[in-house]
Amino acid sequence: MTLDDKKRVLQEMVLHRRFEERCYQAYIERKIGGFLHLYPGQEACCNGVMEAARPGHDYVITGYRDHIHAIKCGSDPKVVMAELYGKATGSSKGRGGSMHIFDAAHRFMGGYALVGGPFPLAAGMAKAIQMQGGDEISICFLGDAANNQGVFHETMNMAKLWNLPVLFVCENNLYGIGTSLDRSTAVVDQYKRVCAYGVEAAQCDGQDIDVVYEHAKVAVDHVRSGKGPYFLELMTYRYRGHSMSDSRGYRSREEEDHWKLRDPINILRDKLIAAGKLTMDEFQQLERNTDAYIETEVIAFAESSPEPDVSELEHYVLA
Amino acid sequence: MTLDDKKRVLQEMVLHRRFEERCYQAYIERKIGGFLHLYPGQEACCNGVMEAARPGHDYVITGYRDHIHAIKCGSDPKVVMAELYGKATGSSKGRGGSMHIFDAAHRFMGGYALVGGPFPLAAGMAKAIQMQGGDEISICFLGDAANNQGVFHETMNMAKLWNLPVLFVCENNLYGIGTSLDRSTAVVDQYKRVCAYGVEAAQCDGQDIDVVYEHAKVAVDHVRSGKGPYFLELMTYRYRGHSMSDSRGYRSREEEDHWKLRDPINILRDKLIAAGKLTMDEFQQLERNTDAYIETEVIAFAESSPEPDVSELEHYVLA
Amino acid sequence: MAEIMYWEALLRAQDEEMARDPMVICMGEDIGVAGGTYKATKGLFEKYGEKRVMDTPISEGGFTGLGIGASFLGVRPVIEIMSVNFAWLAMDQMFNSAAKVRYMSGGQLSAPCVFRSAGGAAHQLGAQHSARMEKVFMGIAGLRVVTPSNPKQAYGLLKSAIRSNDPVFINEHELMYNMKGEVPDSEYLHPLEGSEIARTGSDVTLFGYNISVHWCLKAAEILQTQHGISAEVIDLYCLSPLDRAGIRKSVSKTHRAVIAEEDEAPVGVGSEIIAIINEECFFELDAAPVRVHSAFVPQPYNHTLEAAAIPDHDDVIRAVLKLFGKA
Amino acid sequence: MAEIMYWEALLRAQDEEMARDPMVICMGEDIGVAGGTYKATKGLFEKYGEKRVMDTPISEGGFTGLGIGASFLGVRPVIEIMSVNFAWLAMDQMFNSAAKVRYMSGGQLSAPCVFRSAGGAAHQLGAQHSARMEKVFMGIAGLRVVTPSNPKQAYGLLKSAIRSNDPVFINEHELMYNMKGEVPDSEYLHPLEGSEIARTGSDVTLFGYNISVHWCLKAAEILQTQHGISAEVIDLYCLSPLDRAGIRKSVSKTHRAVIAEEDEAPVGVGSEIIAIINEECFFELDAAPVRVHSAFVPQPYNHTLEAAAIPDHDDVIRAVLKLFGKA
Ligand SMILES: Cc1ncc(C[n+]2csc(CCOP(=O)(O)OP(=O)(O)O)c2C)c(N)n1
Ligand SMILES: Cc1ncc(C[n+]2csc(CCOP(=O)(O)OP(=O)(O)O)c2C)c(N)n1
Ligand SMILES: [Mg+2]
Ligand SMILES: [Mg+2]
Repeated sequence: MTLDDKKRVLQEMVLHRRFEERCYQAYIERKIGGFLHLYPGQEACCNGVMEAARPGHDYVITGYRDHIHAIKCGSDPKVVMAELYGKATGSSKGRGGSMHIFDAAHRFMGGYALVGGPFPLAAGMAKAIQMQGGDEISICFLGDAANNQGVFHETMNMAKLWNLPVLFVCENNLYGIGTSLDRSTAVVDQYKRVCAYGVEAAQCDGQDIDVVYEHAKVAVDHVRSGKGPYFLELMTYRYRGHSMSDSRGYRSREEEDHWKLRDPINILRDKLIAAGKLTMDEFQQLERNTDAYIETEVIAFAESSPEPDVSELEHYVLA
Repeated sequence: MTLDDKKRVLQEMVLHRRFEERCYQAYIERKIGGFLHLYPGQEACCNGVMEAARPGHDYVITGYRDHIHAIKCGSDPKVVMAELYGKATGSSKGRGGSMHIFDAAHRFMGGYALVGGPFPLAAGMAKAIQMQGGDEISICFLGDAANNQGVFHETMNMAKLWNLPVLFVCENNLYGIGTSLDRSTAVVDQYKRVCAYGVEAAQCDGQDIDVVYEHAKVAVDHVRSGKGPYFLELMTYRYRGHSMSDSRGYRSREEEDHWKLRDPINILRDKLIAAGKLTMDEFQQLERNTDAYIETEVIAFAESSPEPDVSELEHYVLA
Repeated sequence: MAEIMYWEALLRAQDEEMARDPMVICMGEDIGVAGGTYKATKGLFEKYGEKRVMDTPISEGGFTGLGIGASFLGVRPVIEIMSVNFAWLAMDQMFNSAAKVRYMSGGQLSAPCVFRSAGGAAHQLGAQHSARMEKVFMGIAGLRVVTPSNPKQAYGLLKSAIRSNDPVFINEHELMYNMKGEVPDSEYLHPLEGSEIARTGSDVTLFGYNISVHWCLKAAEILQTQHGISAEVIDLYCLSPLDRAGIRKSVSKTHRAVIAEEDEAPVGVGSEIIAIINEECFFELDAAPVRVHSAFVPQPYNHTLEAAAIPDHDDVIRAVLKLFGKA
Repeated sequence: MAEIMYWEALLRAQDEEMARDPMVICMGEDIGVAGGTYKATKGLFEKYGEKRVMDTPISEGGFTGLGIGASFLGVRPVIEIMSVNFAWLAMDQMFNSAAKVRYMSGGQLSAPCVFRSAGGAAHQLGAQHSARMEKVFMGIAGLRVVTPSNPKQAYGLLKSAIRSNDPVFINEHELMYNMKGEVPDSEYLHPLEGSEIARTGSDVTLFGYNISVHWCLKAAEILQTQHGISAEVIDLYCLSPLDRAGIRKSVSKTHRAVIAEEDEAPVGVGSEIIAIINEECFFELDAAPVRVHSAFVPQPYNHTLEAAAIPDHDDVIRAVLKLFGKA
């Protein structure tokens, strides 16, 4: 990534952070309902990987923690927020909600709420790509605890067996809800688990976007060049609870503080400042601008958008 | 195993072989219905492992290819055959059939028809043993292709995580019905797949009972001494088709002939003859006696037993 | 009798049974250290330790099967499936192993385990987290299905389920864990079969279970006070086997029936009850029994759409009024 | 019109569709090199190669999900679940992914895939291999369910299912693959919705689907010749959405109904049809509709017990005679 790229990505990451924090507020105000899973702390994962891939061209799929993945693929934040508000202008016309953002035009193939569900779907998209002969790849972002689902095993085996162009990105934030990895998983290094399938794999820091990008580049090239699936484990941390009802009693404040010292936005910001590409003032201005944009454009759009028409309740069930 | 032990086991294996061949005949005569999966070729697997374990004391569970495992645990061949005939005197009172032999008194916890189903059940029995503090172990015999089920993955992880006293025996006969292992599985050496869970594992020849026994001894000792789960892969071959409707078009006659040269009964027989413990005449006499026993006792019992009472159709549904 | 919450009733039942019988264990995702998503196992980890209060990996098929296997040897696991939506992943084990093992072993083995799960639409959880699935469990021979509508039932049914030698599925509801109700101070075992007359009446029978009992009770109140219609409310806390005699008895008296279910209609509780009414007392009916149920759509996220998809007491009232030619 | 077998009809449909559209593929256990357990894919591996005729590992959840994911991008997979008993393992993907994706994406995505599976009790396959599960599939919004009762339907429904933009579950039957019947020589697409009058009659309507259509036809024949009762037989080849108009029309004419299903009764096809009849034409009924169904037991292995558990045309006849006060 050039310094210009990095500056752009920093702007995006700030948007991603502020967008999620604004969701938090809107949830408290009961503008957003259902389950809400936020991304702060993990921004370098999605951004680092997608910088190495081709957003809007490659197919991306993930779990319920999906707002930022959609936006990174090209979704308009306004449309994503409108979906969280359940509005007719939302990406899923208000039917999906936070856990089910979709944007087929930007090849963001959705957020799914069943842990592990996207594994085989991602492999299936790769199968379609393989049949259709395109140069896209299929990218599946999921958490660490999802790897304990049976479909993880079944999918890894098939992906390797059929040499499918699929990249599995494991955003390892050390917990599945309130259960730490070592209490649910015999081999805690997730990238080691795919030895059972002969799938290429690596593990790296998920907080420094340069590190993520370098590893993702290798992974993406591997997959795109027809060498088959790849499993990339990124070590990261979510700052907030698993979802809104979580009081985080299962982890220590020391642990949380430790990880905040490795904040992905601060790491990138400080590098850009050190490189003379950014000043602290500019950064603070960026944050203010971002907040203003979210308020005046994103939230305003969501607030002012119409509710879906109740007479259309039964639309979109069958073709 | 002493030479006496080996001679006894040879007798058992001949019974196991002839029992299954007689089932084949009974199936053709339509005395046995449903699906019938036979064991010839694989006898050293069950016998070798169970000689190293404690039949009737340790808990055993398996798939649909289950007659011999039941008999080895202590089931009366008569009662097993009666079950295949669907008689009221059968092990499951005629309700189970070939795929569902059970003998709780001998701790043979059943044959199950869903591929992979017994994996977590076996781990669960081990959990019960662990809670109850006994010195039993739980032994799960399944095929190679069963390892592609999601519950394999889920079970291995839990078994290791909770250090359960369970031995997984993989009878690798190279095929799942008509699909060879390399066409369904990315990593064909099955024992290598459990690296993903840190489960202790080994692979060995499954035709020479001495080899099986030596490896099983290590495995059983490991599990019984509280060191956690173990995965033992035995390389073997089934002579007949997967079930009765299988014409074996997916494998070559050369391959079949090659494996018949490594017949587990012949290997043991020849060793005993070489050791002066047996003559060929004695062996042939043993075969004849076995056939006579099967005919006059086992088949006669099954034939003469009564059908279940239709008025009892709804028994055994609830307690 | 103390007033406690539904989740407290479940917790008390589990705690008492664990104290009574060392073979009773709890299993599920986040039930231990975290105390359970709906608090039904709160504090049990500290009290009984990790061997008996097991936080499981996210492996519904695997840990359900593991619990079933343990039950073969006399362990009595209470297996929590965090949300019934995840139960599809465990059904092979629940149905093919637990429900069938007694039959196919000719009575030799049994699987005395309890499956607890939160079903039903909570607020705006969307298509993949709002399923009602009781109808699937009701169709399986060898499995008991109960669904408590109040804390007393929650307490008494869970205790009975733990002591039952059959596998029992307990269908709970995410919106009901904080509901308060009286629970006997002394130990109480609720029968696993039967039904309860939640309110007596003479003009029409309203059948409900779990959350829909409350719609029925509210509807009955309004029907009485505002429309002079006397509705009997039957609480079908046991969905398998259904209480045919109880169903017949009430309909023979009222000659009219409305069945309220949160689930979408096809092949559901409502259709089964209509079939039973037809079989048991067709000629005593003054009108066709009516089902009140959800729209046949995946659950929408938007709150207005969601409310439109799911019935409530108003829909029950409307159905009754229509039955009496008043709407 | 050539007489071909049911499996040949399925094979012809798949072959034609694969030849027509390079995005049509087949997936399943032993469907390729081995040609399929019931031969429905025989020869396709040789003709279309391993990329389009995929032998899968024994990973029902995984390969079903993989097929669904491929369908998001326009591939049209025909996913064979060897026996419907194994479908529990794949339902999370079928229902939570395939059936809901259109709705929860607000119409952006669709899952145009076909699930084929053999349901029903064959001869003595026992408790874990004899399930009828159509009732489970019928309860899922977003999924179409069809069940061919003869080779023509098998051919025409499979072709239509492959071209449908909705996920379609095709419920086949192990005992029917070798049934012979006429199939049009030229291409034929069967409608995915509706029902068929398999025999006209005036005294009673017999509802059947898949194998039970044949019990009904045989019963109708005997009822006519031996008892002078004229039975209409309705073939419900489409189980979701059920043809309410067709059901009403026939019952309005005959005023009596018997529903024959191989499945055990609770929350089944029979109960749903009774509910629909009650809703559609209750006051036109001369008697309560009757369900003919299996005993509520896991399927026993023994042939006598098995026969006692499963209904056949005799049970249909008995039910009709009882309806007419003749038994
Ligand atoms: C099949 C299934 N089981 C359980 C859940 C409940 N659940 C939602 S998220 C979650 C934890 C997932 O953790 P991980 O995969 O590490 O992702 P993270 O939330 O940490 O990003 C669980 C157990 C679910 N949604 N689906
Ligand atoms: C869940 C499930 N899927 C598929 C089947 C059909 N089936 C029965 S046996 C079998 C092959 C199993 O092969 P393997 O595990 O190697 O055991 P083997 O028969 O070779 O001993 C298959 C696919 C089944 N019974 N259950
Ligand atoms: Mg995590
Ligand atoms: Mg095999």
